[in-house]
Amino acid sequence: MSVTVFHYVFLATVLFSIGAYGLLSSRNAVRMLMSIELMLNAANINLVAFSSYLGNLAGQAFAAFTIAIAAAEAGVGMAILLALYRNFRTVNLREIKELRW
Amino acid sequence: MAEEKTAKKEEKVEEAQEVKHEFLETLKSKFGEKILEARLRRPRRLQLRIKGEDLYPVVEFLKSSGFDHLSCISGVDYEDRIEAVYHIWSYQRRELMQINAELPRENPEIASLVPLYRAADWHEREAYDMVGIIFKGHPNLKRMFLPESFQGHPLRKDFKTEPMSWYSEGEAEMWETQVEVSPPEEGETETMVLNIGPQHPSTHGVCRLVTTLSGETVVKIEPVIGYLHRGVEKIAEKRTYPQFLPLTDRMDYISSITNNLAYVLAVEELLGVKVPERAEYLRVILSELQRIANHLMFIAAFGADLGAWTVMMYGFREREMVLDLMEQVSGQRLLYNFLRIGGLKEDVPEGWVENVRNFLRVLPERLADYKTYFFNNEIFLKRCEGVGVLEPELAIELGVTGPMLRASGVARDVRRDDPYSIYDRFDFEVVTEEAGDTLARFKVRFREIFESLNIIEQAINDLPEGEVRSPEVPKVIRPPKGEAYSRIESPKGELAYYIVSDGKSPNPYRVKIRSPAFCNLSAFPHYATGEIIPDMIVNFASVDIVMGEIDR
Amino acid sequence: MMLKQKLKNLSHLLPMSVTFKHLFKPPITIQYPEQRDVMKPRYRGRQRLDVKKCISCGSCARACPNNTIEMKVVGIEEKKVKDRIIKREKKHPEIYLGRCMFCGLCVEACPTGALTWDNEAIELAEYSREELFYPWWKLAGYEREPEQEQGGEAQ
Amino acid sequence: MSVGEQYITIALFVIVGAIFPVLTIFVAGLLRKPRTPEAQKYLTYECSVLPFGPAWVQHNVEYYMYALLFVIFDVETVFLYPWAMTYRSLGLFATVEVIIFIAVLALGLAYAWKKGALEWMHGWR
Amino acid sequence: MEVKLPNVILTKLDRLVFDKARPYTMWPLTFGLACCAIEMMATGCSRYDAFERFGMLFRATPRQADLMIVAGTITKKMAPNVRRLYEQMPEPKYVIAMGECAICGGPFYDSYSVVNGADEIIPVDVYVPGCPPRPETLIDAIVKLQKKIKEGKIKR
Amino acid sequence: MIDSLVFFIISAVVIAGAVGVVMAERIFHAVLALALALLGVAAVFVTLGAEFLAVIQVLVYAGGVVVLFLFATMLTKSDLQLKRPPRGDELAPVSAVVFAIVALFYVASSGFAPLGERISVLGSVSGVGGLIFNPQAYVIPFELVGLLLLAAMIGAIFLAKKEAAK
Amino acid sequence: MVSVENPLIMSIIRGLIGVVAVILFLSLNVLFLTWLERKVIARIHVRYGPNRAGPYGLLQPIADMIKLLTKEDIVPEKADKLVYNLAPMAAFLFALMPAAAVGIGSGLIAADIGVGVLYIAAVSSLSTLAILMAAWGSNNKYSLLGGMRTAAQSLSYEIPLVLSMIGIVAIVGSLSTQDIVAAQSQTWFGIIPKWFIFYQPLAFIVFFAAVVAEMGRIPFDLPESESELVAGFHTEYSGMKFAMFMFAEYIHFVVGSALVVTLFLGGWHLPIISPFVENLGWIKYLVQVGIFVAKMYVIIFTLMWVRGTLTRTKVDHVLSFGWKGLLPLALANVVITGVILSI
Ligand code: SF4
Ligand code: SF4
Ligand code: SF4
Repeated sequence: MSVTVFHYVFLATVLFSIGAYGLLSSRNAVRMLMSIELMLNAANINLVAFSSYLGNLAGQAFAAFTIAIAAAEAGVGMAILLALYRNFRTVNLREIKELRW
Repeated sequence: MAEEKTAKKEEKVEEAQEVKHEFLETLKSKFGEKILEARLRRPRRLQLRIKGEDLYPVVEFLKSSGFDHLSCISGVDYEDRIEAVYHIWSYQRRELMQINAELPRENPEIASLVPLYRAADWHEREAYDMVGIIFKGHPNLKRMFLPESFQGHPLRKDFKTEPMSWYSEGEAEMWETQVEVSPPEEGETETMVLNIGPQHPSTHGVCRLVTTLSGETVVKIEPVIGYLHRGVEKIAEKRTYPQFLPLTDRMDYISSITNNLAYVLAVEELLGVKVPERAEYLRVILSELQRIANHLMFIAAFGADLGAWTVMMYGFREREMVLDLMEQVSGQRLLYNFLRIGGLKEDVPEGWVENVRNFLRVLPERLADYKTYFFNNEIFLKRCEGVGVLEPELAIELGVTGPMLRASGVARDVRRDDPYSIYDRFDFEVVTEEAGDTLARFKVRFREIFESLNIIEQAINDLPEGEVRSPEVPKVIRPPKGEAYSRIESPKGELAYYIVSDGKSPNPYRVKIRSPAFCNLSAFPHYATGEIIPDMIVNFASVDIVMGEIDR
Repeated sequence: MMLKQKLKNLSHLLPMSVTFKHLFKPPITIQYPEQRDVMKPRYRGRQRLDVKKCISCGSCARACPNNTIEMKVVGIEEKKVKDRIIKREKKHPEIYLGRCMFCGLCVEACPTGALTWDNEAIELAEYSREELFYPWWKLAGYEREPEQEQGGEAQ
Repeated sequence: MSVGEQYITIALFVIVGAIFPVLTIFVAGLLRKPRTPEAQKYLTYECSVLPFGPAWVQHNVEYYMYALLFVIFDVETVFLYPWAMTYRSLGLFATVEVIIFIAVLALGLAYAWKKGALEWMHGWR
Repeated sequence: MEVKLPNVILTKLDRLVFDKARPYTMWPLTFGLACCAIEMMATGCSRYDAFERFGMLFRATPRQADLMIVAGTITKKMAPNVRRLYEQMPEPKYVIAMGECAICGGPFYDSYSVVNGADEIIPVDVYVPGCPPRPETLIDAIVKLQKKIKEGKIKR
Repeated sequence: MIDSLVFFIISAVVIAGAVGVVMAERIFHAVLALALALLGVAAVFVTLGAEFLAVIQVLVYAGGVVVLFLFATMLTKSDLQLKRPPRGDELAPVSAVVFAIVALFYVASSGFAPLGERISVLGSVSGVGGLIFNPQAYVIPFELVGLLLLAAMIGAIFLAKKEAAK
Repeated sequence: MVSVENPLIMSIIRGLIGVVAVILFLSLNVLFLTWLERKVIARIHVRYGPNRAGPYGLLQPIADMIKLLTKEDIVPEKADKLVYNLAPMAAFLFALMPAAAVGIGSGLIAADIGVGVLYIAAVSSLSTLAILMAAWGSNNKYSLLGGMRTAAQSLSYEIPLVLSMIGIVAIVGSLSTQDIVAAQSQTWFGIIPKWFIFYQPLAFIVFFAAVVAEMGRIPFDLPESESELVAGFHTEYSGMKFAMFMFAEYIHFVVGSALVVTLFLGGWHLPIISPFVENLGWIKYLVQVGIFVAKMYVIIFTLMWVRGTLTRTKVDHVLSFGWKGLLPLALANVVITGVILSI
């Protein structure tokens, strides 16, 4: 048995589902952001796997862009989170929802 | 500019000799019956005796007429009454006012002076702790050295101490000091209470600083002291006058000669003994050597706090030279016990003066290295410049003395303002810096080393031959009834011993030590808040504290 | 900007030169257990007792601020004073070094110079508190306690 | 084998690097004598006083600012490496691109500088 | 991680190897109480260089220290803290009582707030008389402590 | 054979990390699990020959973003406020979902050919560089990334700045 | 000897040899360094330094190791046990990994991967993680403050460090440390070496400062800011776990100096000598390693000397120096290099 692109896609899917589950199930905003990172990573695995599979580096270039964007997303996300925490003294999004929205 | 000022003051003093009585007269006429007694004890020492309840208006008047430096507050328990004794110095008049306020023993309550002098804060807490005087209106009247749960006030005459104080398990709990942590304030960031000390590399002993941090910014500092409270003032009452002398060494153990000197001067004042010339000169030489040793130690410890162990090593190396000189004279390296009431223990050994001359030659060469090292060191300068600025007005109000005060640009030096021993014969500069920051405090001490060298040189050149111990001193020392307050300029600031003799026993009735570091430390929280932890550490180092003297 | 940075770095070199200079200086360390500093003549290392000179007066014990000295009765001494033989206890000081603060008041108080300082005694550390007790014979430099009656007759 | 030979070594480094400390700490555990129980041994060290107050408290945002700037500039740096490797084949055009890229981020740095995000504490109050 | 070698082997190993190495790396705790601490610092500085020569490095935290030099007066207020520091040091640990205050309270033996000796609260291995002890005397104590460790006389 | 072994080990690490992110009781542990997952993904990239991406992954993600998360955790005290409920009841749905997906893909997998021969993987740094900086390819996205980073920086500083103004 | 032919097993064996060699090299150097550091500092202090354990105190590090090995290991009861125990291991792992891609002679490298220096930068940035873990896991105020500071510091200096290497990478056109050293083998007139310190002086200054900060040594020794935060992030660690942190710190020291030598000081090349030994077989390797180690120790000595001299900086100065001083310099260096090379 050798490793095929299927394996990678499969891994990516599992990763994505776990991320999705985390995003939906958790109340903690930090954990939600982390779940998003997991999902982005799953996407990256796919990109790179197909890039290798198709012998085209474009996938890798895009993965690099994704990483850059993910980093920016995490940075801004955290900043928003800190702002929320400052105002509501909690990072529990449900609580925050009840409080103001 | 500074010289002009002092020259003017010189004149003023001349006047003061005449006017002084006048001031007491004004007091008498103003307060009339309230003044029980007003007299001139000796030049520059005024004494008032009043009832406790009249204190506040009298002191208020004193402050408005120029008595601006609250030197010391002591409580004395005279079995039938308790006296709160205030020593207030006037920088302008250059006179010391001693106020004995009589209080009933059952209910020793007196008005707090904190609204007038912020320096009174810690002094009053100490008096409360030790003698049990209750200061009404004090913002934070807690025990200073002992734990809150301690029973009794040690310096009351009826406080019994065990002959040997064994330590029992139950006691541990009582002496364990708790600190209430204030709940985090609502705000951008919560505060965190960080405990620095008593065991911490940069607390120079066993001082404890309870710091409240917001992030890394210090928002509040609460020094907790008393971890080295050895009850010396109580012990003094159990020792004879000469026997207490070695214990004064153990107060400010970095410059023990100055403590000896202050104590000995006070006893000599009580006895009315005149010290031989040679002994006076040697005392000056020794205490200036001691000042050098102290400042070298300060530089060394300061370096260590900044992470420069090399400086510490060099500082100690240079200090060893002083210690060698001291050891040749006294036979000990740190705690000399060399001064005696009425002179010195013995004359200096042969060749010692030559050694001192040699030292005077070598040290400046070594100090040149220090100069290169410190004043070209960007990192060092950056860390100290503008950090912990202490304004001169605040400094005076907080009772800060010594190099710390001079670093804020106030040229006050007991050696010059209120000369003791024979300091009026020497020509030296009172070193000041304008900035008032940590760097200025460092510089003042650094430059004072050179001034001390200068004084030693003058003293050595004039050193007369002769006796070193006065023959007038009786074998058993039993001074007549009276009080004495001897102020000297220790390397850390104004050091004073207040001794009460009852005229009967060979033991002092009460010894109170006004330690400079105690007051300087009380000023520390006022100028160190609002800066970050590393700044606080250098600020703290620049106070130059010695716990033995603070906790006593 | 660049130039300023460079200049900053240059000024740092001066302190560096100070330490570099020291790097080649011979160490000033006295390697104690092997080498030994010359002791100052006045150094107060440990008390030494000259039994011959001691007149049992107890001044030393009285002068001590720490209550460190105890007078030990070592025998009865007979003395001729004006044709009368006075018997009196012969006492020598014993010092608990663990509580002595080496202040020197005892030596100063001794009228005959029996008690002096041994400026060479610096190896004083012990494994237990008891060993720090110096009975008179140890102070006098004897190996062990001499026979009782010897104390008086010796002179 | 898709993994380059060099990466086997790296993998071995990871494995050995993870095992080595575990092993030494384990051996150290073997060599230790049984300890005597002392009541306060496991207390948190607080300069010798009884520990009080929680340590896990909220800190200042300054730290976050540094981490944020770090991430942003990290990404930037990472994009500069491919350029450094390939500028020969790409020529001046790529260099201009990169300079524009750097300029854009330098703008960000200047903004952060001006806003005091680079100050430790003092710029914030 | 709870596997333990039998004590017999450990003791043998101790005597064979560790007791040879330990005397040279007693790291003292940065811990000064009073006057004696100044002399302790002087002992560590260039003139005597006692600590570095003997392989001793001052550590600020008790977790990394092996040796506690009780240098100074232990007041009753400080006593619980000294005890705690001692307990927070990992074993094996040694204690030197430096100066008469640490031996028995010293000049303050009859004070209301001074503990009469460090051995009332913690076990002490070597006592150094002096007030303060000369650096040589402290070095002597260190040498004697080394001897004691080498001979395996410390049971703790 | 070895190939798949390596792949499965790495996948196990990644998935373990991912599960840790979702399931860990303490947020701090979750962040550490995230670091593990991200490092695993870096290893995945290595097996795919994308070593440049792997390095970026480590540098930006594991070294940067994770630290960002750690700081955020410490700064918001989220750890002490929001512990997860006990795990038992949550593990079940997750494993159900995972198994469902596994089964789904096993069925769907037959359509993919083996990964087969690939392009030369070495030199991927210059390869990616060649693409990014090539005016015919992704120059515009590249500059856009620059702008995006600038925007992110300004936005985040602005958000944090408001706090200080208070 | 089942299948020596199997390339996989061969490469595993080769890899293992590499790992063991690197660990040995590092351990020896670390042990020696701890001794040397104490000696050098002692001489600056005009004293002797350790001289009781073995001749000249050379056995001192070994005695220290043995002691730490048998020390009790205390886990504070309030600590986050998992994180607390993992942190020293992580610290060691992340300190060891960069060493894989540093060569000490031509071909004498454990893993000559294509992304060489970038890999080193990436992996060493992970040690921030270990520090934060230790800080958090100890649940101690000093650790936490110390760890946050350390993390902020190493983050801040990571960027200038990585940026300052770009110039060299652009000149060489490769990320491999082997290629970088090879590019510095030439000389002008046979004596002046073509080292990158002459091509990229600005980068050298930035890199050197950044590397010192990453190593956490004076004047940037916030991690060990003894006079403020007791012992920083490893306040609560004792015994072998503490030893791991120390080990990691000294590995950083060695690897950092080796990196400076590799990138800017011509690695194992020395004018005049190097060409002669080219054909001497295995002696060549000895000489190369000798040259490399000698250069490394020059750097190490300089750093010790600096440590013996300077005071500690304040955390805000450290950070603003990184962001306002080094970062703009590094960016400028990239632009200048880019322009010069492209024209
Ligand atoms: S030296 Fe002082 S303390 Fe010691 S026995 Fe003599 S008088 Fe007592
Ligand atoms: S030693 Fe001196 S003072 Fe003491 S009893 Fe003998 S003679 Fe008297
Ligand atoms: S023994 Fe003497 S020197 Fe030491 S602390 Fe006590 S009083 Fe001070």
